Amino acid sequence: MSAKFGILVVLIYSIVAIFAPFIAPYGEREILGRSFELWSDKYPLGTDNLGRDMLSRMIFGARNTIGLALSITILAFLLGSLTGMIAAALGGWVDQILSRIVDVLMSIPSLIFALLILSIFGTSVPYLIATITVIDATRVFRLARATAMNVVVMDYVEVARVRGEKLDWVIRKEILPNITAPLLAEFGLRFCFVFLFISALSFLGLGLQPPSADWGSMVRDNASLITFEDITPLLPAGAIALLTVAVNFIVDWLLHKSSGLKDVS
Amino acid sequence: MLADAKKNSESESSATLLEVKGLRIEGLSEKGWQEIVCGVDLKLKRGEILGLIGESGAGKSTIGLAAMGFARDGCRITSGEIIFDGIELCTASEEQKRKLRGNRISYVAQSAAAAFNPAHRLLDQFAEGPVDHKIMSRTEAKEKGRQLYRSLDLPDPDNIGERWPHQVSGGQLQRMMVAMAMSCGPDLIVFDEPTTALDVTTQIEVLKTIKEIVTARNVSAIYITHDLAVVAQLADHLMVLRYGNLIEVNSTGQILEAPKQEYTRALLNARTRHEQTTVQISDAETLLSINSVTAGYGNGLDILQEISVSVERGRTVAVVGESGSGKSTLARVITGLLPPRSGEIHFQSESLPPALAQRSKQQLQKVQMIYQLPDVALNPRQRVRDIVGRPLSFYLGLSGKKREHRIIELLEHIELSEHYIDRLPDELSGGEKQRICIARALAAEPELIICDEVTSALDTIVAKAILDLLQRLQRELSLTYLFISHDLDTVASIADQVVVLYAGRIAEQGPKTAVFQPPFHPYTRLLLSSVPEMRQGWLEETLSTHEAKAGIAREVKITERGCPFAERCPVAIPEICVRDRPPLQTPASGHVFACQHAPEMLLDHFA
Amino acid sequence: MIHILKIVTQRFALGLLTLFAISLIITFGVELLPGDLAEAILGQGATPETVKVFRTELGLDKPAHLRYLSWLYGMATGDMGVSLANKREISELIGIRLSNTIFLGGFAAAISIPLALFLGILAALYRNTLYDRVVNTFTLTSISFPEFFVAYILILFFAIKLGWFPGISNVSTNLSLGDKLYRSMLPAATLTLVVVAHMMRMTRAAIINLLASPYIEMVRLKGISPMKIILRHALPNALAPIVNVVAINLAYLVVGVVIVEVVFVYPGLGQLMVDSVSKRDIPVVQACSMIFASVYILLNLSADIISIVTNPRLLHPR
Amino acid sequence: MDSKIDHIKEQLMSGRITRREFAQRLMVLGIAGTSAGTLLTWAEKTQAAGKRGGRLRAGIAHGSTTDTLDPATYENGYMSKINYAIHNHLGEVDHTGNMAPELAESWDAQNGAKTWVFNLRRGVEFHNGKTLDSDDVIASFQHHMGETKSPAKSLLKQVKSIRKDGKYTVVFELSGGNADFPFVASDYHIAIKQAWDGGKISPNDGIGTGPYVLKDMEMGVRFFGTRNPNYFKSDRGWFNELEMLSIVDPTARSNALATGEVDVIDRVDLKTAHLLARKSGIKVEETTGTKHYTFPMRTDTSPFDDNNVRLALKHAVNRDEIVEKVLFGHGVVGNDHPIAPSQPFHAATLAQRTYDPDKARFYAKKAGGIKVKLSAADAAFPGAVDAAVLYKEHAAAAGIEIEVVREPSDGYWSNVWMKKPWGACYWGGRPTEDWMFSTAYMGGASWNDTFWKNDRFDKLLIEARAETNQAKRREMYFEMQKIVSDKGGVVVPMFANYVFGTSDKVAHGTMAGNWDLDGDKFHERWWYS
Repeated sequence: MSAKFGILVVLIYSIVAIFAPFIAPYGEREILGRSFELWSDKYPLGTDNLGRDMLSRMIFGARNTIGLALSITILAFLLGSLTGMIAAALGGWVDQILSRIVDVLMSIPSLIFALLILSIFGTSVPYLIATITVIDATRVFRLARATAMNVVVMDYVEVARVRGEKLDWVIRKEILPNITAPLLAEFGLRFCFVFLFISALSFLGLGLQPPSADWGSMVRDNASLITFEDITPLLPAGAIALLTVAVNFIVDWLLHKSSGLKDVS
Repeated sequence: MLADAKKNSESESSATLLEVKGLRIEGLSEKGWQEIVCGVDLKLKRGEILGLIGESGAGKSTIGLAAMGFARDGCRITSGEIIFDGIELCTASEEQKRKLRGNRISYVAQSAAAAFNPAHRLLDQFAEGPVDHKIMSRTEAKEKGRQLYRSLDLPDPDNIGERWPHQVSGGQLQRMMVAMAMSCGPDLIVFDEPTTALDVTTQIEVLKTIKEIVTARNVSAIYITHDLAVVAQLADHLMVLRYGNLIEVNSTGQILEAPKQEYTRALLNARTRHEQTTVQISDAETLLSINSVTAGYGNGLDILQEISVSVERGRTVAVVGESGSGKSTLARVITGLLPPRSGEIHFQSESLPPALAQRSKQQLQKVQMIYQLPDVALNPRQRVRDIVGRPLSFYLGLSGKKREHRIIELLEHIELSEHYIDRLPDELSGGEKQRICIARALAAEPELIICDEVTSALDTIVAKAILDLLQRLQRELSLTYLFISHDLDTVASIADQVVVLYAGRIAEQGPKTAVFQPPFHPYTRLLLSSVPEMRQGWLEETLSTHEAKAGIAREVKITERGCPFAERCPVAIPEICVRDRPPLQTPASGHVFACQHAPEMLLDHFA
Repeated sequence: MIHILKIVTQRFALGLLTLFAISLIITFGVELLPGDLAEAILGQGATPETVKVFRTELGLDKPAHLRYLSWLYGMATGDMGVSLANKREISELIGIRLSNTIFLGGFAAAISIPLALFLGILAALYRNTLYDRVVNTFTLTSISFPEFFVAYILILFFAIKLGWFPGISNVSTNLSLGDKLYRSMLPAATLTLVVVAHMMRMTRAAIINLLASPYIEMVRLKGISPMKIILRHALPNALAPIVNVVAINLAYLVVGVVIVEVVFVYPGLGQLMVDSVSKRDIPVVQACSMIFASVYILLNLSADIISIVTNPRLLHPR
Repeated sequence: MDSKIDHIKEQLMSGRITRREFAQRLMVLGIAGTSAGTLLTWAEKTQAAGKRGGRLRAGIAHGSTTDTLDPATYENGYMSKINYAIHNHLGEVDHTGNMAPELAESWDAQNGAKTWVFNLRRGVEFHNGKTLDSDDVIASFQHHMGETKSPAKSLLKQVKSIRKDGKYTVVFELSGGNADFPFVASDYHIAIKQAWDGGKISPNDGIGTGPYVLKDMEMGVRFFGTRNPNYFKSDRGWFNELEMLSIVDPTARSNALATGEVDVIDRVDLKTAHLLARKSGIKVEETTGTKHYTFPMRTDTSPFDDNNVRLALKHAVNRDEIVEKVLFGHGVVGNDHPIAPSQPFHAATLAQRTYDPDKARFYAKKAGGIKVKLSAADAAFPGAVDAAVLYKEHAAAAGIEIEVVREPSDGYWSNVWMKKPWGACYWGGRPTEDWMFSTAYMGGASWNDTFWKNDRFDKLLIEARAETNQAKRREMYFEMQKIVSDKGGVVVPMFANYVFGTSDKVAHGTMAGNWDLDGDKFHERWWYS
């Protein structure tokens, strides 16, 4: 049930994200009316501080935010799981070096790390993606390495090694398919942490470039209204929360599906 | 209701303790709920032992657990009655059943290593049941535990309970679990394959304990196993199960002497030793020769010490020994996974580089291996096509139609239809998985196949079929096997040459006929006498022998000097055996054994 | 015991190595940042002359590697140096902030860890029930809101509407413990909401994972009550993964609370570090990052030690 | 006569004379009867409301752990408020924008405003009991001269020498005439501190002559001071205790005020100012001053070296919308020069430039099309990024393409300002026209962020500085404003008000607009009603 709900939500979000220009009543950056207009037929969710249509911003925000979060999460998983598996499969000094590098990166507070990098290189989208990717990849590395360690000791990996298979095969065909479940579970959480990280960065003034709309920055921009009992900031925040819950429902279901059946014997 | 139950138990105290009527249980699989126990009836009187026999998937464990009113996650009891001492367990509340479990009905699991919580001391786990069921105080419970340990001849009974599960050997742990099952003084114990995972020598030790407990304390028991020979030593009645159906019920004697059903006969047959004469090849080429190899892990002890073995083309060399004797280490040395500390390995008179990474593809192709546990030897995410097809494309460069064709051919070799090509390992039975492993090894077109305990995780009937298959393949494809096993029965049926390994050293080595006939090395003798025989009374006889008393219930220990078997040896010469390396003797050509005694002396000893 | 000592020493050495690497990265990272302390402090008011004088005064005219080496020497001899910006002893500067940070982190941990364990255990016990779903959804929702947003919502309800707790927590050293707790209630609650989900999910997962193991089936067949099974049999074995996650979250409570500090005007270490980075006050940044990294390393190390100590296999080898 | 009355009115309001003195002086001037009565009632209202007592708690934006008490490093509003709490200066800007005496009782310009004589007030004591004299003043000035990191150094470059003429007189010799020198000499950096042995001040001692004595301070967190019992202004510094918290986050600031954690906050988040004002017990107030937000272009860089481009861009912005949406109405439109409407020489008759896409298109066409980048960060001014985004949209209507680049707030002043060709900038403004123009518009000035040079302008600037005839001066400044507006490199879309919130228990007189919170002197001037 909850999985169906999750899939439905993700589906709707994807449609909204893909077809944003066709769905949104107004343009992403179009300045239409006065600041903070109330909800009306003309502006279903009112306008933001610059008089842009909130609904349209939300819809385009879906596109930017999901696109950004998805690409960062995917990149982080590529980088993190690959290096994690290499560390587990090769062991020895390769493992030591990779693990120590990750240790170092993880011991630097991530916000500070991002602050440093983004201040040095500027907050263009590629650097934003690269920075968060690296930070996220360290967490993925730990998980991938730990789970891959359990797989590496399996006889079928030994079979492949004794056959004389190269590292690439061992990782791709023997290890990866067997650690997808925990990686997937982490994917769900990481995905939502990316939103949060972007919004935390925009709290420190290092988020996405304006006038592009993204939910994280939208939450930040309107957050102060919440203490005056205005629900505007709840919209983007709620959108993030709903997506997070939905994605995790799906992940939980996938996990349950892949592990649940093994219980029966 | 309660009064009724009480009356029942009084009036029928000598009669039925447990009655199961029309029990049906379903299990959840990918295809939904499916019946795994299809209407089983059973009756158990007080003091009686009932054996439940069948292969895996027969529903034995499910029935055994149902007798406790318990269904595993993903299982459900759909109909039938389970009446334990007048209490209907199917309708009883969870709380009621909880009060019975561990208290009046207890359970002994297959693997004590897995069934003891690694985080608690053994005696605490013993005491937990009686304390939680409010039968006795913690101190009383612990005292009772120590008494039981003492009466079961466990070593250091006063302190062994203070140890952690991992600090106790497998056999002792299994016995302590039997003791734990007795902690509340139950009416019924369910034994779920309690010796299956053990070495033959250890198995005797556990069987002895069970026998003592059950007979001496007049407890009823359900004994679940796939090994008829084992249960024959204990049970009064046997029930043969297959695919959740009852095949045959009868007294043990009747089943052994005059089985009525075909399937029961097959079960009996699988345990009957059949000596097979192998094809004699004259002037056989030496395929593999291992020259005084010494090996070990990290900085630890030498697990293997100066091992020399040679394998001739088309023959089967069996390496025998208990767990810890270094058999699997030998396999790892040959495959290059563990480079030896000293010594050399030649293959077809060519020296094999010690480490895997240094070996060429051709060298790797020539030696293939089949593992003990097909479950972990097959990647659960790969289909049969990929598993079997990979060596074809990797070593032989086959692809497309040719590869597909060859895979089907290999499947035919291992007696599986081509429909199996798209299956995942999870969709295969244990025997089928092992066949796929064989096909994978064959696909590489190797010269030598190392079989590492390939049958010990399988049911007897399935194991026999696998052995038959291996032998057929050897005849048809003139394969060479290095066969590693702890089961002398298996070895006897397949080997040409036998190497008996003890604590990393060769105890005896030679043609099967020479090794399995007197004069015996004392260790060989112990192993042989521990193999259960398909007749009642075997256990008592064996336990009374000299070597069993000395040899069982001990662990394999690697020693720096002397004969490692000395402390278990019934004929050990004090001081000398512990101090000096036993000399190698060759009573006949190709037959070597390491013992202080001369062959003639041993002949006398074991006469 | 010797075994553990060996691991600890080994980890300790690795930790020192990590610290060294971090100090290098941080120094040269900050060095790479455009501008320096002189420009940053003078801000809009910086002219080439004043900046030059300021730099000389600060010693920023010396090459970076020399400054790093002298810092390293000071560190090795236990001298953290003085802040470039206001010449105060860094140890004194950080001391107050660190104790504030640890106080807040400790407070949040004292609420969140027992809460996470409690919720997680219950969720494992009543898995796939309504309770499980509700707790799961709630915690997931709470972590999907940005921290500052959670903070604002808490302020709205508990400070503005109900007036139970102050909206900002300007704790100073001379407050009584009760006052301090009262004033840091909302930031601690915010942090709790942020970290509890992760720990709770891990607790639940680790316990459920173990519930399938044979020894749990064994105790069930011994007729032990479900609650005791989880507390006595599953939990001790699930401790290692749980402790690991707890350690990560504890580290977060110390290291990652910059935003909560900003929102609640809480004088913690994170704020100090962000200020110092933006002002390029390298010695302070160095000292802060050393402390953060040490916290991270020490927490991980203690998690490892707890894993060993709670695992009899490692504690009592055969 | 009127001017004399005004003068003593001011003296009363700025607290230099008491109500009794006020009445006496009225009598001296020969004012009596009804008008005297009216004036006295007025004086009553202005003054008598002052009430001693209480602890004022303020939540102030800015503030950083890296702050120091050294006057040469004051760079943010938090420190400047602390500065005014602890210290005094030679003079202070009053609510009319004029210079009023503070530690200097009076001053005189001689020699074409090249020589300035400051007479110090007698009997003023530092917090540690030492009495102020001319050595202290000289030492305090020298802290910002010569080899120094002080940003005030460039201001004091015009000072050739300082010498004392007795214990209570200090004489400044300037290199050129400057009619506004008292303003310069009262710059907030130049806090008067005690000269210790060796004739130098101890910049970090936290000791001054100001209304509050520093008791406890944690940089970037909290300032705590108690009333200076010997404060020389008997009718100033009403609060017994002063606590100022650094609350950087605007939401946290308004929360603190809303929950009663503080009584005063500065820099109210404009977005929510109207909501905050609605809360009971809270007042949101504003003062109009010299603060303005600009978009300076580097006129030495293509394409901004072309005045057509500059004019096109000046016409391409809808100032009204920016004031409405970025300042939420808390400000007035600018006319592309830095002189505020509240300043005496503001060119009120200069035509206001309006949003005119056609004109913009015309100039853009002349320039051959415009496609530029605009760098902004909220560090430049709050809402700078929004303003830039709005600008972009406005210009788009005139066919001008602006790409908004959000720069990191961190390091904005060192990496973006005066580096990138076009950016956003903040000016707190300067109390005098001369000061403002000399700082940022004179050719070669170190803060000339448009890198603009206009000979006519520079000539007028020098002349006007020494000109003492007010009418002539007005004319000159008028022309300069026109030159900047038509030819300069800066777009000045708005003058921003200082918007702050207080609890309704806090009372005050007419407020000064030179800085936030009553010229940063709220703690000295306000009281609890």
